[in-house]
Amino acid sequence: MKFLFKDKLTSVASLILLLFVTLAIFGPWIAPFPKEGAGASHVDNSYIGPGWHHLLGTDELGRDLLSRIIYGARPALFIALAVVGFAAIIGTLLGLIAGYRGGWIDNVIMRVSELFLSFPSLLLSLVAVTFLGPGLVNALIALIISWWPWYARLIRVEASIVKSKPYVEISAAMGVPGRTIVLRHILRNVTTPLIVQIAADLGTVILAAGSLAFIGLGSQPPSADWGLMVAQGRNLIFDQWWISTFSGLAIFLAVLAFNILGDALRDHFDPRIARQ
Amino acid sequence: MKKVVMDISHVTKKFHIRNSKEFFTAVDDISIELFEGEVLGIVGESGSGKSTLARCIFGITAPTSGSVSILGQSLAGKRRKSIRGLRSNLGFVFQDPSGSINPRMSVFDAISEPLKLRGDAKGEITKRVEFLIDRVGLSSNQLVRKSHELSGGQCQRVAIARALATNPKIVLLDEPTSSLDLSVQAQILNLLEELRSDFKLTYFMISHNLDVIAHLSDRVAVMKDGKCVEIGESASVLTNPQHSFTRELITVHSQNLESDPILPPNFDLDHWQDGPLNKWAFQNISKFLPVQEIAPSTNPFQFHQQPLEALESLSVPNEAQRSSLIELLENTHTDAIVVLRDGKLAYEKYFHGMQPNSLHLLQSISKSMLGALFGEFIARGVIDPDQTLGHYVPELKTSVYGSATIAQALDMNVAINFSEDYLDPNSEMARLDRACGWRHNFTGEDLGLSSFLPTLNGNGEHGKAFQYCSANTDALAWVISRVLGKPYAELLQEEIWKPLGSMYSATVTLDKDGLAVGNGGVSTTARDLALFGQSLLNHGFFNDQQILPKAWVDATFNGASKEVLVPAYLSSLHPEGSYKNQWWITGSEKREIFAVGIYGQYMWIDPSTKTVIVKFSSIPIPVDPIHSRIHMSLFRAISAAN
Amino acid sequence: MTTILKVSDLQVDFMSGEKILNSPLRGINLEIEAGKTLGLVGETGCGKTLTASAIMGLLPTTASQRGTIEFAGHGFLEASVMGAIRGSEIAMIFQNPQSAFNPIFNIGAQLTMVAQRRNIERGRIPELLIDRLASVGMSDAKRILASYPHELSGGMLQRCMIAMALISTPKLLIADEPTTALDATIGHQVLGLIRSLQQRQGFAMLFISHDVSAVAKVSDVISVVYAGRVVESGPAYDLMNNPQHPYTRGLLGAIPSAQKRRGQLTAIPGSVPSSLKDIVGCSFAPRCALADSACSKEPPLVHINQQLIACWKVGT
Amino acid sequence: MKVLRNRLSSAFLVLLGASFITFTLARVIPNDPALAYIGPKATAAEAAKLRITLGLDQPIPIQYVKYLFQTLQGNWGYSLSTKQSVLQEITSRLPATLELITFAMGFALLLGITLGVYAAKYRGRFQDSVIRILAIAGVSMPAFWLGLLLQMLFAGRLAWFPATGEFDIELKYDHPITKITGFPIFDSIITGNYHATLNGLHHMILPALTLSAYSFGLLSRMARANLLEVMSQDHVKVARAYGLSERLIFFKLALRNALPPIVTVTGMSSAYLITGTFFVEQVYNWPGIGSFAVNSLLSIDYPAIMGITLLAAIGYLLINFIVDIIQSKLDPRVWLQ
Repeated sequence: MKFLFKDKLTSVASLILLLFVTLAIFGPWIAPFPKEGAGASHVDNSYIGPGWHHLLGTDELGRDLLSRIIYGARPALFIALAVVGFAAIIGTLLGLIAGYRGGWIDNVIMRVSELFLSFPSLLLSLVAVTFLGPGLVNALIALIISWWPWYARLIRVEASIVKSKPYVEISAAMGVPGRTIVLRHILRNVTTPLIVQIAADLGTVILAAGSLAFIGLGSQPPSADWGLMVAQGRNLIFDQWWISTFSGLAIFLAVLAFNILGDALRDHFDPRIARQ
Repeated sequence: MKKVVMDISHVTKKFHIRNSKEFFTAVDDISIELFEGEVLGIVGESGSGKSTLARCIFGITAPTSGSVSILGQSLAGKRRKSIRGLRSNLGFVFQDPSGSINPRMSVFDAISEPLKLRGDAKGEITKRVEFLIDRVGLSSNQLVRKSHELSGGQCQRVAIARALATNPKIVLLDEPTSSLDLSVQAQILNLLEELRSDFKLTYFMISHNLDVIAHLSDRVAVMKDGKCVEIGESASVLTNPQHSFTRELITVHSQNLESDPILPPNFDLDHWQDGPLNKWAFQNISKFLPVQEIAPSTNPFQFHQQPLEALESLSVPNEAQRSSLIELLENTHTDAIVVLRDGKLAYEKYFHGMQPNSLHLLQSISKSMLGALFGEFIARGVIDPDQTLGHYVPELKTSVYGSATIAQALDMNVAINFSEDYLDPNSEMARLDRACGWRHNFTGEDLGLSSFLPTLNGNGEHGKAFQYCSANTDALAWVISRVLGKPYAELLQEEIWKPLGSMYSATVTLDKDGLAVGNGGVSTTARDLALFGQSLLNHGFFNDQQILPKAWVDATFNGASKEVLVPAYLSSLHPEGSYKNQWWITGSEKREIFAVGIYGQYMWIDPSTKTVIVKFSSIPIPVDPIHSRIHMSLFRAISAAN
Repeated sequence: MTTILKVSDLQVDFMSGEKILNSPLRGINLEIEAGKTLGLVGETGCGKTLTASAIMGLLPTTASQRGTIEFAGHGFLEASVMGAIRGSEIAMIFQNPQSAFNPIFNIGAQLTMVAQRRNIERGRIPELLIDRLASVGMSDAKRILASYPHELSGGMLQRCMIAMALISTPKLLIADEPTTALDATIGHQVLGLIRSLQQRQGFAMLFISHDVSAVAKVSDVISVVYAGRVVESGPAYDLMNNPQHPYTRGLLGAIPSAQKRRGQLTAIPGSVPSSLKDIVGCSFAPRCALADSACSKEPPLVHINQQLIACWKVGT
Repeated sequence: MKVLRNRLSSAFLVLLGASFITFTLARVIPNDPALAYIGPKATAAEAAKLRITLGLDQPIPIQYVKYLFQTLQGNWGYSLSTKQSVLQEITSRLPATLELITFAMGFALLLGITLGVYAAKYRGRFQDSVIRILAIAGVSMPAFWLGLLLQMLFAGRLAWFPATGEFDIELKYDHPITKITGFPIFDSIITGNYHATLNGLHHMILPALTLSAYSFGLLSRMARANLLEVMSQDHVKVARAYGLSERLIFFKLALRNALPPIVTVTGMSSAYLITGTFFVEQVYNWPGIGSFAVNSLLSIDYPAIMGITLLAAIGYLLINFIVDIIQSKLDPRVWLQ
C-alpha cells in the first residue's frame, strides 16, 4: 500500500481521507459541541464569526459550525460507500452475466444500461428522488439507480477481455462448469479495474449527494449534511460567508482526496501513463 | 494398423461477418485421422484456419458442421458434465505463456485445476502436482509463485504440466513455442519430445514455423484458406511437396533469395569438384547448376531396420595395418554410407551435415542408371543395340558415333580420341565438362553437348578394346531421349525411379540447351540409390514388379566377353574384371558388380551375401589407386561380415 | 571497400541520477562496408534494437553512452551532427508496419512530410514518391498514396516503409526485424526486395533479427550479440557452418529442422540474465559448458582467421 | 451514409427509451400520480375526478401511448406552479440556458485543451503538476460551492462582476434588445447593440466560469493523458527516426491523433453542463431552465419535470450525435467501420 504515499500530492490526499474516516467514525466524541452538532439550536449566539471559541464560527441557529461539519462527515461517507457499494455489486453481477453469457442476455443488459447512460446521470437521480420524496435514504436509492449502469458496462467490457484469454478457454475446454469459471477466473481478474473505478467514484458520489442536498432533496434539517449547510448559508454569503464556505470546503476536500487516490490507484495498476 | 485416437470428419466452421449477411468459412470440410503416439503437425500461414480447426476439434468452439470423435466417442452435443470424462483425455498448451495461466492463481492451483475437476482427493492432487512440476523441469518451490514472477519458458512448462495432469491421450499444442526465444524454444521442444515418449502421448501441433513442424512431427497437414491442401509423412511432404502452396511454403523457407543464393565465399565454378569445396558442392548441386527434378514414388518403399552388429566392431585391412570401420570411413572423406543385407537396412551413417533426405552427386554412378534404362528399351525392341548412335541422332553421323554401335558404346568399346584426364584443362574430358556447364567456357567458346559431341572422332576398330569415355554416356543419353521424345530425367523417373518406390526426389543436371548430363549429373539420396542396387540383386524384380529385364541383369552380372582387351588399371585390381552395360564387373567367384564415380562415389553389389553398399564421399582428388584398393577391401569386409 | 559505419566498444547505461539502473549494452563492435549487409542476431533482451537507437541517436534521455560511432563522411557522430543525417543518410525500417504509420494521415501525406524534411522542393515530390513506390514493386502508386494505413496489408505497408527509407537514397539502412511480423511467404519477398534494392543502390545495411535463418538469407557478415556484447562475428557462411563461440554454437544447435529430428536439439540451459548491471567476466559463463576459472575475466574480441570471437576457450 | 442512418435510428430508439423512463418515473413510482398531479392538499373527490380526465385508470401501456401522442403534438401538459403550458415555459427560458452552456463549453474547451496540451508538452515539469492539480480540483469542485465563492469574492468583495441576473435591470429601458433569434446576447451582437452585449457578457463571466469548472478538469486531464499515450506509440518513434521536428510531431502528428478521444469526452462532459445549470442558475438566479427545473422539482410539478427530463435527454443526444459526426471527420478509421 506504499503507493498511498508515493508523492506529496497522494500523501496529502491520504491524510485527508484518514481524517475524513476518523471524523465519520468518532465524530460525536471529537466534536467540541456534540449537542449542537446533532442539531440542537442555540439561538442567542448565531452568526458568530470564526474565532477562538467557535473555530469556524456558528450558523444561523447559533450551532458551532465545526461540530456540524464533523457530524456531517458520517452521512457523507455513508452515502458514498453505500451508493458505490450497491452500484458496484449490481453492476458487477449484471456485467459478469452479460460478459460471460453473451448472446441475447448480453444485449438486453447492455441496451438497458446504455439507456440509463443516455441521460445525464445526476438528472436521473434528481427526478427519482423528487418522486421518492426527499431524505438521505431516498437520495441514496436515486443515486444507485443512475450509477449501476457505469459498473455494468465496465465489468462487461473487462469480462469479455478476460473471457478471451487462453486460461479461460482452457478451463472451459476442460469442462469446468460456467459458474466456477466466472467466479474463479473472470471475477478475480476484473477486480483491478473495479477497484480503480470505485476509488474514483467515491468522490463523484459525494459531489452528487452534496448537490442533491444543496437543492434540498437530500437529508432534511436539522440533520448535519454538508450540501444542506451550504444551501442554508447561501443567502448570507456576503456577510456570514463562513457557513457556506467551510461546509462546501469539506465536500471539496473529501472529493478531491478520493479523486487523487483514484489516480494513484490507476497509475499503480496501469503504470504506463496517468490516464483519466 | 495404428489405433485411431481421434477421427475428424468433415469439420466446417463458418463465422457470421458482423453487419452483413455473408459468412466467412474459416474451416472448410476437413477430415483427418489422428493415430496413437504420432505427432501431427498443422502448418499454415496466419488466417489459414489452423487455430479455428484446433478449437473445433478440442471442443473449445462448436463446429458449424461435421463431427469429432475421441477414442470412438463423439465430442459434439454432449452435456458439459458427461463429456468431462472424455475431455480428461485432452490436454491443451497455447501460444502466449503468460496468458495461459490465470495471473491471480498460484502455479499449484493452476496445475491442480483439472485434477480438482476430476474430483481427486487432496493428498492425491498434491502428490501428482509435485510429480508433474518436477517432471517438466521446475523446482517445487515455484509452486507458490504467480505467472508474472515466471519467465516465458517457465510459464510454458507450467502449462505443459497442467496439460498432462489428467494423463491425457492427446495434447493440443497451439503454437507452443512461437513467442519463445530460440534457446528456450529448444528446451521446450526437447521437453515435449521426452514427455511424448515417456507418457505415450499423441500431439496435435499447430505452428506457422516450418522448422518446428519439420523437427517434431511424424505427419504434416498443410492448411490454406481453411482447406487442408496436403497431408502426408513429414519427410515426403517437406522434401517433395505435391501441392503448389506447400512447395512455395517450403522453397520460401529453405531456399535462399532468388537474387543470389548463399554460396560459400570462395565458390568458383572451375574448382567446385575438388576438395574442400566439393564437401559443400556435391550436396548443393541445385544451388549453382541448372537441374531437372526426378519425382519419387507416391507410395515409398518402407525400409525395415535390421542393424548388423558385426559392422560396429568390424576391422578392415587398410594397406599395411587394420583400422575400424569408423576410422576408415572418416579417412576416406565419407559423406554417407548405406548397407543393405537381404533387403534390410543393416548400417547407415552420415557425415558433413548430410541427412537421410540430403541429395548427393553420383558422378559416374549415373552411368549405371543409363545402362539399366537402355536394358529396358532394348528388351522392348524400341532400340536396336547394333545400330549406330548416328542412326538415331543424325547430328552424330559425322562423328565417331556415326560408326560405333549402341552396344559398343554401352560397353565402352568405342575407339575414340578422348583423354579422360580430369586434371588437364585441355583434355577432351575438360572440354566435355565445359560442354555440360560444369566449368566456365573459355572466352569466345559457347559449348553445349549438342555442339561438342559431333566434334569427337576416332580411328581404329570398335569393339576390340575397352576405353572408358564419359562422352559415350552423354551421347547415349541424347540418343534415348531423342528416340523416346522425352527428357532423360522423365525417362529415369517413369521407368526406374517411381517403380523402385523411391522416397525422395532426385535431380539430373542439364547443359545450357537443356540436354541431360547422363555421364555423371544425377544426384540422389543414399537410401534411394541402395534401392536401385537391391533391384539388380533381385534380378530386376523389386517392389513386387519386374522393373528391369531379368536377361539384361544377368548379362550384366556375366560381364563382357574375354576377347575385349582390358586396361592395366582394371586388371591389376580385378584380374577377371570387365565392363558391361555401363557397369563394372569384378569377375571374382562372388560375381560382385559395382558402379564408381570420381571423388569416391561407390555402389557395390555382392550377390553371394545379398549385400548392397552405397558410399558417397568428397575425396579431395578425383581418382587415386590407393583409395580404390582401400574401398575394395572395405566393401569385401562389409559383405563378408555377419 | 569503404567502411560506412564503424561502432567501437559502444556501451550504454540507464541512469537515475548517478545510480546505474541497468547497463543493457556492454560492448558492441560492428563494421559495415558499402553494399554489404551485417546481420545482427541475438535473442530478446540482448540489446539489438538499443544498438540501432544508439546509432540513430534516439536513446532515451536517461541513457549515458560510451564508445564511438563513426559514419562515413562525418567522422565521430554526436547529437549535433545527427539532426542532418538521421532520416537522410541513415534510414531505418521497423518491425511492425501496422503501427509504424500514423493512423490519421494517409500514406501520401506521411511520405510527403519526410520528403519535405529532406527539402525536396514541393513540385517534384509527387513524382518522386510514385517512383519510389514503383521501385518497391507498388504499381498502383496513386491508390496507395491516397489510402490510410489500416486499409493496407502488412506486406504493402512494409514496402511503403522501405520506399520512405529510400526517399533520400541513404548510405546506411537499418532494418529492425522487418519480416518478423509478416507471413513467411511475404517476408521472403520483402527480404528479396531489400536485397535487390541494395544490389542496385549499393547502400550498407544493418539487419537486426532474432530469426537466424532470415539473417543468414540476407547477410554477408553476421554478428552474434549476447547480453549486450558482440560475442562472435564473421562471414555468414563460416559462422553458419562452423560457429566457434559456445553461445553461437548453442544458438545454431537450437534451430529445429527436418535434419535435427526429435530430441537432437542442443538446448542451452538456463536463460538470459535479466539485469546486466553487475556482470563480472564473460556474461555467458554461467550457461557455458566450457566455462572455467579463466572466464572470470571479460574475454576481448580476438581475430581468428576471418572471424572475431570473444571467448577464452576458443582458438587458443 | 449507412453509418449516419443507423446512428440516427439508434438515437431515435434511445429517445423513445428516455421518454419511457420519464413516464415510468412520473406515473409508476409515486403511489398516486393524481395526487402528485394536483398536489397533496386536494380532496379525494377532486383527485378521483382528475384521475378519470387524465385517463390514469387505463392500463399503463395505453397511458404511455397517449402520453407519447400528446408530447409529439406539443402538449407537454401544464405546469402546476405557473399554470402555463410546459412547452411554453421551456421555450421561453431555453435561450438563457443555451447561451450559458455555450459560453461554459467554450471556456472548458479553450482552457481545458490548451492547458492539457501544455501540461503534456512539459510532462513531469513544474507546469505539468500545477495544471494537473488545477484539473483535478476542477473535477472535485461542487459547482454550487464554487458559484458562491466567486459570487462572494468577485461580486461581493471586489465587485468586478454583477452577482446575479442575466442583464442589468435598467438595460430593458435604455438599451432594449430587439428579439430576432430569441438569444439575447446573440441578438444584441447582430443588431449592433454593443452596450447590451457588453452588459450581457459582464453578467455571463462568473456563471459560465462556474459551470465550466468540471468540464475544464475533465478535458484537460483527457487531453494530457491522450497526448502522452500517442507520444509513446511506434509511429512517433518512426517520425523521429526520419528527422521530423519535435514541434511537427507534437502539434501535428500527435495532437491530430489525440483529438478524437478528446471530442468524445466533450460529448460526455456536456451531461455535467446540463445538470450543472440547475445549481449555477440557482446561485446566480439566472432566468434559465435550470432554475425553473429546480423549482418544479421542489414543488413536484410533475408535467414540468417530465418536460425538462425529455428536453435534457434530447439535448444530450443531440450533442453526442454532433460529436459522432465530428469524430468521424477527424478519424478515418471510425467513418469506414
